[in-house]
Amino acid sequence: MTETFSGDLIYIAAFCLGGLAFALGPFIVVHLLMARKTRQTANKTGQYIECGMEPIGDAWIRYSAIYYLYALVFVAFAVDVLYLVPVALVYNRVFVIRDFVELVLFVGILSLVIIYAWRKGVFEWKRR
Amino acid sequence: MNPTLDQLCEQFGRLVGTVPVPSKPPVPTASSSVGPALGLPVAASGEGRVAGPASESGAGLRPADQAAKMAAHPPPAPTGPIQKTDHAAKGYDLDVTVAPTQIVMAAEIMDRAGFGLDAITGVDWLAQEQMEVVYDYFHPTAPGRVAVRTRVPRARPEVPTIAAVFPGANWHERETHDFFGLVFAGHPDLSPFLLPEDATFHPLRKDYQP
Amino acid sequence: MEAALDTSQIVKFAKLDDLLALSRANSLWPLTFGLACCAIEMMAAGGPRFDISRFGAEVFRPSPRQADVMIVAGTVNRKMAPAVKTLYDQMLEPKWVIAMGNCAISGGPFVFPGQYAVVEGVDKLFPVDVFIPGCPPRPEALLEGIMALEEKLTGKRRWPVVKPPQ
Amino acid sequence: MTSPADSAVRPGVNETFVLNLGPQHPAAHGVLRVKMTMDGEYVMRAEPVIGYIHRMHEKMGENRTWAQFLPNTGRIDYLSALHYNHAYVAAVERALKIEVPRRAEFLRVITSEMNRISSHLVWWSAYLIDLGGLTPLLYAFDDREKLLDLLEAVTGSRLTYTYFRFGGVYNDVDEAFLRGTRQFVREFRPRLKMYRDLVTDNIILRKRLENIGPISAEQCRKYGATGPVIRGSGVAYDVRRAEPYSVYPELDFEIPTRPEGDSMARYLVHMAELEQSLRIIEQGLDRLPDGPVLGKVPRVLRPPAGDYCFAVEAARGRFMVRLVSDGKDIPYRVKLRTPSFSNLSLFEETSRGMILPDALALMGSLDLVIPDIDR
Repeated sequence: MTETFSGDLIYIAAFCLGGLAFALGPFIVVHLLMARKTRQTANKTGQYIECGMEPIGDAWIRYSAIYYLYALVFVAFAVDVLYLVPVALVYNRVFVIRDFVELVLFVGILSLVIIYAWRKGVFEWKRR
Repeated sequence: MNPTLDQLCEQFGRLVGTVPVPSKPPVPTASSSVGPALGLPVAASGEGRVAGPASESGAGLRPADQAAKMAAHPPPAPTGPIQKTDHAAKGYDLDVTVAPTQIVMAAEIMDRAGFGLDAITGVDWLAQEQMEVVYDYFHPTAPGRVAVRTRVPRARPEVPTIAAVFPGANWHERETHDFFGLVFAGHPDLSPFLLPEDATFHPLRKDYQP
Repeated sequence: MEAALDTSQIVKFAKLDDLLALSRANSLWPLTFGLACCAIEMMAAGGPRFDISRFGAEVFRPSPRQADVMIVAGTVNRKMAPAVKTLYDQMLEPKWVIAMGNCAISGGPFVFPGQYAVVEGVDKLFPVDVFIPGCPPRPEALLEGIMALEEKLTGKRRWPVVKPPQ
Repeated sequence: MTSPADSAVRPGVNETFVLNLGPQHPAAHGVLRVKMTMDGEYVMRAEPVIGYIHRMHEKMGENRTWAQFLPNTGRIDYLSALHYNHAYVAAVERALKIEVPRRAEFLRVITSEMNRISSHLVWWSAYLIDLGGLTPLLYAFDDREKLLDLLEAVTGSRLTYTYFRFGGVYNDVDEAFLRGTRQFVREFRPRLKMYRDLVTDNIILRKRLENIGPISAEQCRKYGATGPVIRGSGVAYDVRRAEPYSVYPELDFEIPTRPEGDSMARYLVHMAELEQSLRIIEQGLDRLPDGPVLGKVPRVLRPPAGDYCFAVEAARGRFMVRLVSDGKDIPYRVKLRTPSFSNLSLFEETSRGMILPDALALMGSLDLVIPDIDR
């Protein structure tokens, strides 16, 4: 029992390491390959707006909540797709009408987000 | 609403008639040379740049009454404040010289007649110690091009703004101020326009040293 | 035992830098920095006939953060100079500059005694790698400029240089 | 970091912020900077700041002889360089009363209209890139290259032409140019139909442009906006008809106008002008007379003292040159009245209250060339 148990641990460790490597890998590779000497670092990171002009005013201001709502609609559907990926893998192995109904129910409930956002006028960027 | 040149001459005549035009070369008293008594420059057919139909139909477009007055008057000596010029020779039909204070009234006459502002040109006459400002007007639906000009002393180049009558003049005046230092009294914002924000020089003046 | 496999055709050893230089040379992402007439010729180079994508350079990035080469196509004047300098600073290393057109090289037709507005040459603001003369230079000249930049990067020239007939 | 000077901080409502549609921006068509005071996505005040590509054309006019200023005219609005050549050359001819042979006049009209087509094609591709469509550029530039080959064979350059001379044109056209132009006109018409099916009738474009940025005819007159902007608002003002020049009175073509005055109207006016230019080119080719292409011109040009204007219908609108001469061989003052300068001046008033993408759609429909504004 113990070796099967340690076998599973190896699996989990492998996946964690893979995830970590996938996340930190680019930083390491870039650090190795980037050009050492450089010609110009006057105010390289000093300015975040890239149109060549000094930004006017402060960025820390209260702007309308619609930006936030817009982002929420995106997050809702990102999670929605997240759950649909494993379903898609096993969906057509053996077809049972129940799976289809569950799927429609799941997507239907999540599409209520769109109706809510539509009613609240998020898509027309109404000014309040 | 389309004005004929003669109606414009009337209105400018009344306008100019009120205040004798100060500077310009010795101008005969306003009353004598104003109004329709002006001889019409003959739209000489042959002399137009393109022989043949082009200038004929060009003249045909002019108001019919002008064709009627084809009396062979020699073009008047360029002294009167209001002259009708031949479009084929000069590029505009009416040339009016007004005092700097009457610019806004002239602009209102043009606005009522339905003209649009074409350009504001500054000319720096260094030799005569004067600056000339020429306002060009075109009409979107009727033929006729009018040039209203005025002269201001170079020491104190000051002209009232017509941004209230023609909002489009706002930018033209800012640009003329940039190049010549002409102050348009009453202009909302005469800051440098085509020149860098901190520019204090006026490059198109004849005595400009880089 | 079949004959010993001659691996020199299959395996080539190169320094990592050469490999990097080759990959950078073949994917130069230009910064859309069209100022004046040369910008239209730069667009024509991006068009179907001259097809700058044969050199991997058709991805015109508007943001300096994502661009490799800044093609200064047009006149830089004194009011614009600080903005051009800021954009150059914001580009990530390794970066290069192509000065396209006489205006970017030396102020071009707008240099005369008493001129008050044009910066006479972009190399007064930052180092320039390739100069492309012309007013405006033809799109082929821009492609030749990109090939010259590639040669500067990898040391090898992709196509034989076309010699004018003697 | 201070909050923006003119930020309207109303209690309980979001603060406004100032967005720099800076000199370096894909939709700026060059180096136009627009300081947009924004309330969320809505534009409260869009103030264009220009001068980033001011190249002193008018100052150069005052220290070059009359002939040396010719190459400058091709670099003011490089997309319709031949119209600008025409205005300057014809203004000096008007001052010196130089006769231009009829064949040269016809060549001027034919090449100018070809230049108008190439300018509208660049406008069309740049405008659709602003709206998000990237492929029309490839179609438009494909046709434009054919046009540029023809013009290059005659004028010698692709973009900044200096083809017109005082008294005529630089060199005569040969048989290959005439055959090539007829072939181009024949092949371009079906392409125009394809553009219409692909883009003009596209529902996305309709939704993006219809009743966006309405401009009234009165507003055009007040700001002096001309060209497709005033024709899009229902006024048939075209310098070729209002102040006829060259041989335009002999050619019959309509002035396309649209009553609505929104961005879609300006778009449709542009597309209709392409067809009219094709008609003019065809008529010009049919009636091209024989004869010299350069009239008699005095050795040294000294126009009599005075001021002369000449206006032409450039691709973007009314371009007028006002020359002031004091009898010397160097102009005393050259004033260039460019269409984009006035067309842009009504952007601030029209874009108030629009959302940002619509303001960009409006700016694209004004067909701006920034060196034309800054000169």
